[in-house]
Amino acid sequence: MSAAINTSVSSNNRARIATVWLSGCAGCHMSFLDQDEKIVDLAKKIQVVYGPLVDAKEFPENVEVTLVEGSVANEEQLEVLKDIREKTRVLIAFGDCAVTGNVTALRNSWENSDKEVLERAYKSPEDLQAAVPNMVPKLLIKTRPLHEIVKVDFYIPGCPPSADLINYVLTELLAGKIPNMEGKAKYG
Amino acid sequence: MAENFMITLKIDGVQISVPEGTTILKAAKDNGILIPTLCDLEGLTPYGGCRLCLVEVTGSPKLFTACTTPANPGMDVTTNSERLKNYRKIAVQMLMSERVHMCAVCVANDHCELQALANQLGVNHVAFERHFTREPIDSSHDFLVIDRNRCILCTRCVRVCDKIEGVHTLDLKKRSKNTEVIMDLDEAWGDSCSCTGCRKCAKVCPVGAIYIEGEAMSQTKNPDVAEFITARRNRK
Amino acid sequence: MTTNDIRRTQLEKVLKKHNYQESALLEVLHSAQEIYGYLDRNLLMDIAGSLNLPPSHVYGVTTFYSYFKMRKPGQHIVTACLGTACYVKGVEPIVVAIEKEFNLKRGGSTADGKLSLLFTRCIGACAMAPAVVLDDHVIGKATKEIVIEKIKNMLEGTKDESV
Amino acid sequence: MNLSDIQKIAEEENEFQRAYKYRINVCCSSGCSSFGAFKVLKAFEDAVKEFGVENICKVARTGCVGTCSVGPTVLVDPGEHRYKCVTLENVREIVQGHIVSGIPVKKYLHNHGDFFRKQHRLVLRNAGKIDPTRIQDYISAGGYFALAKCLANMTPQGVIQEILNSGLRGRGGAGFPVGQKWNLVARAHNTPKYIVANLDEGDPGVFANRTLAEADPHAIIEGMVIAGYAIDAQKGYIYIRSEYPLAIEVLQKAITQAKSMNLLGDNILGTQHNFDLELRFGAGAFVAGEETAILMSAEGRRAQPRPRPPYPANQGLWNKPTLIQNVESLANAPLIILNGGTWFKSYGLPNCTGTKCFSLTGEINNPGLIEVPMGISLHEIVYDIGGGIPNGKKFKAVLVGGPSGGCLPESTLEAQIDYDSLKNVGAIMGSGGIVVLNEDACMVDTARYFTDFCIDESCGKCTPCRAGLARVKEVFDKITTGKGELKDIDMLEKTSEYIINASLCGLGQTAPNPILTTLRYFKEEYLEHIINKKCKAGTCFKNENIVEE
Repeated sequence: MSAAINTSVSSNNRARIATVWLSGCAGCHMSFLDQDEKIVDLAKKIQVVYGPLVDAKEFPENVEVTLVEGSVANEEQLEVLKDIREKTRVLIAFGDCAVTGNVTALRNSWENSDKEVLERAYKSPEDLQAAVPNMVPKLLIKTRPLHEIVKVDFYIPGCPPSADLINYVLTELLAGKIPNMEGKAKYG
Repeated sequence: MAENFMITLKIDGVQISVPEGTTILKAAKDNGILIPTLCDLEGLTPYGGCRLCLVEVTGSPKLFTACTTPANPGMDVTTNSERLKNYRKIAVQMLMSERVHMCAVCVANDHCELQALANQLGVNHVAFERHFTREPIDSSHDFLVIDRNRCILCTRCVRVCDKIEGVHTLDLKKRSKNTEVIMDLDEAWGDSCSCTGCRKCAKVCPVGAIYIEGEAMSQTKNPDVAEFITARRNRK
Repeated sequence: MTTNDIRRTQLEKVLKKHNYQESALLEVLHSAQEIYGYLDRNLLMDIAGSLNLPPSHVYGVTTFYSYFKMRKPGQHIVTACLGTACYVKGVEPIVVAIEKEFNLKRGGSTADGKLSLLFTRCIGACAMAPAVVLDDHVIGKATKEIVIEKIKNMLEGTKDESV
Repeated sequence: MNLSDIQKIAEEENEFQRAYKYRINVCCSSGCSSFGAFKVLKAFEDAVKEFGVENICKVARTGCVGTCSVGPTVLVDPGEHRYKCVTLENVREIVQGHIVSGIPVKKYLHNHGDFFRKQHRLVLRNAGKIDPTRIQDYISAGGYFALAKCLANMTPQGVIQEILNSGLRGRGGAGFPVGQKWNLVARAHNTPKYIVANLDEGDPGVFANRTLAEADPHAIIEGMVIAGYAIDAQKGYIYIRSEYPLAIEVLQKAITQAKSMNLLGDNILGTQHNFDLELRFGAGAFVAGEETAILMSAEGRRAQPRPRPPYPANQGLWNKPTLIQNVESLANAPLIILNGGTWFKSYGLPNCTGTKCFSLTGEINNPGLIEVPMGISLHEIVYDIGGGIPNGKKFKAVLVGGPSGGCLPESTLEAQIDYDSLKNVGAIMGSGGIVVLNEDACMVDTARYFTDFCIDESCGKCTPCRAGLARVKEVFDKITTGKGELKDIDMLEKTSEYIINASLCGLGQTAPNPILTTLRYFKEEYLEHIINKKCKAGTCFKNENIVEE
């Protein structure tokens, strides 16, 4: 399977890893940081080249692994995800929102939720002047999990996924193995 | 009744003996082999609806539901082939995609049999497009609540209400994917005259569809209640 | 006696004929629908009581079978056959034409309650597909022009002598 | 009543009928009556009186003649002259010409080509010949002789043996040997035993059973009483669709007549055998035709199938041993008893004996009800009996076996009609529906239509059928609205395989057949929809079909 990570392409023998934050609460990123001392070992094998944790403006080329947190809720995210997919070898749906849509997809039960959600967020009965700002990206009719938009190589469910599970998956992949998820991952 | 008449069969290569009339599911369970199921519950009439307990029987091209098929002498049963595992994964995915199953925001999170099964089988995503139903939540009852968006139509509640409590408040309406659990003449639960408020439906619900307001799930869930009451009733 | 009492007496006869047996539920529902036109909640409660069945069971059975109606249908009913032969022979355009012409939706009735548009899965008149039923009268080899004209005649109460 | 009484009735009736030189049979089955057959019948009666020929000409109401597309059809004997599309206006002309002057009125005669030549009418032996509302007609045609023979000269086991010898297989679709089924119920220990005759012909596009009931109800009743004798059952039910009012009326009348002549009820024909018969009505649920669902429905419950075992032969109606048999199978029984199993075997194939009724519809020149020997090829049915495709169009596919049958292309037309051959090409015998499609049909849309049907008709009990078919439908919605992707084909195949293997009952187990056969034989059409976003037939990609999410 293509999911095994190839570390040889990177300069310092460390895998080029990116993390991305779409429609989600950043809880998965928190859990990533929550690996405690294990992150030190991991850091020896990876180099985080893009994400909320580092200061990079553009998504770079030739990324080995991208952990994508959150679902695809608007047109901007749709473009971002497609771009990431092109530049990444192994794309991981990171957490329940990315895997299932989770909380962010609950609006899908309502027709016209793409409009109503924004109105609910920006308009209020108290302030009649309030309006949906026009720089907000257009919401998609439905919020989608990643695999409905692009090919996803690996899934780490959980809200958030436990730090141990994140560590396990990354460690296995870095060792060129395919993680066995039976009985390990947990939705919710 | 020849209830002590024992028969011998093979399950996953292990020779086991069980009393005649035992289902494959029970025979396996009593010998430490757990076959996944969502609709079956000891103490209730077997249903055969969820299709998770399908097993292979050597010599037949067909698959059999372990919960309804009696163990026969000399049977050679396989419960965990790659094909069956794959089918179970598909079944779980179909159930999860059919209605709104978002574990993180579900009252039954961590106490849900569907969630547990998905985890156990390694269903790490749902390949089918998810369906977002929008049935209103009925919380008209004093303390019982039903959220049909989480219902997997296992009918455990219907059967426990009929067979154990004996009032048959619950049943199903309509058919196909429009099937829903109803109270009396499709009334709001609070308006149901026949419901005794016995809570058994909430206790046996494998998911978060029926629950008790203000009560911790850990306290509510008790699927053994059906077996327990049946055993007490049969006490001489 | 009011009409309702007369109907109830008729229903009682049916119940008696079936010995108030639980298993006769479908037959009783058929008769009740014939007598009352449709099955409302009070009627279902009554039947449940008479046959000593749980109301939820009666409701579940009634809604399982598509033949039973729980809403008052229009005065006249157009039933389009959606069987394979009728589908192949093009019943769909006829249905669309009826919807447009009489301003109603499939499964519903016109605002004045005069006409309902319902469906059935095959009436077995496949050799004359497509088939549309006006009240009890089957139109075989139907076209949208013929059907719409016949519906209009039916609504105006003029008897169609050509059949 | 006993055998000699029956013979006496038959003789009297035959003599009565011989008194007439002509017999005008007006087909009054559902098909023809929708074109006003009952009014035509009345017109013939009036016309015969008007011309003063009522003494030499008998006007009779009959069941289906077979050529349903040219109704109302009228058959004048002797000579089997068939008139088509008879209207009130030309009734007098026909009577005057054919009866009064003795010259058939050529311009109204139906040129049916080879429609009847390759048929063998065993089950439909009386269809269109006798008045289904007169038991004397049936008896004069040899009816109830088989029952009398059973009761007088055969043991129950002897009856079963004869059926076994005939090799008759169930006509409801699955093709289980009828004799074996009878044996299973006969050997079951529990009592009482029941018989349920399946007349819940829910397949859209099929009307063979209805026509049989409308044309020859007593054949079904006689078959049931014989089966009752063989398996020691004293009570039977005919489960019939409520959408068949005419068949219900005819059957009800037949039951009353049979009761009044002691052919049903206690001490039938003066013997110890008792058998009572009741009708049970379906209410618009396709799944109720399934073996275990029909039992639920007959008990007045939701028609949800249950897993087998236990099999109905041991635990059926009210958990008692029950024989569930399609009416066509039952109508074969009297013939087999009367003529012997060996005679029956002379029809059809060695491993698949007898004949099968099909309703032949769709884009074909001679639609109607046909009965053909097993082993005939689809080609013969479509081109010889059916007369090919009308309006110079090309043949595209034939749907065999109802909504869960298969869509077969030209290359499979040499396949012969028998349970195994049909299975090999991806179809099933089903309840006997053959629908012909011409070049204008879109196969993707056809598969979508059938999936839609099965979704609506799924009982909702088991996951694969309820949830699985709905997922499949979404894929079809994608493909037919231009959003299809290549991976969807793989998804259709895998999901179909799962639904077939994991579903509880026959509905789910066969529902994906149209999908798999269209994928097998018409894959290029799927690819065209997905890659080129084109539908040659022009059925898909229409605005009204697009389901905007």
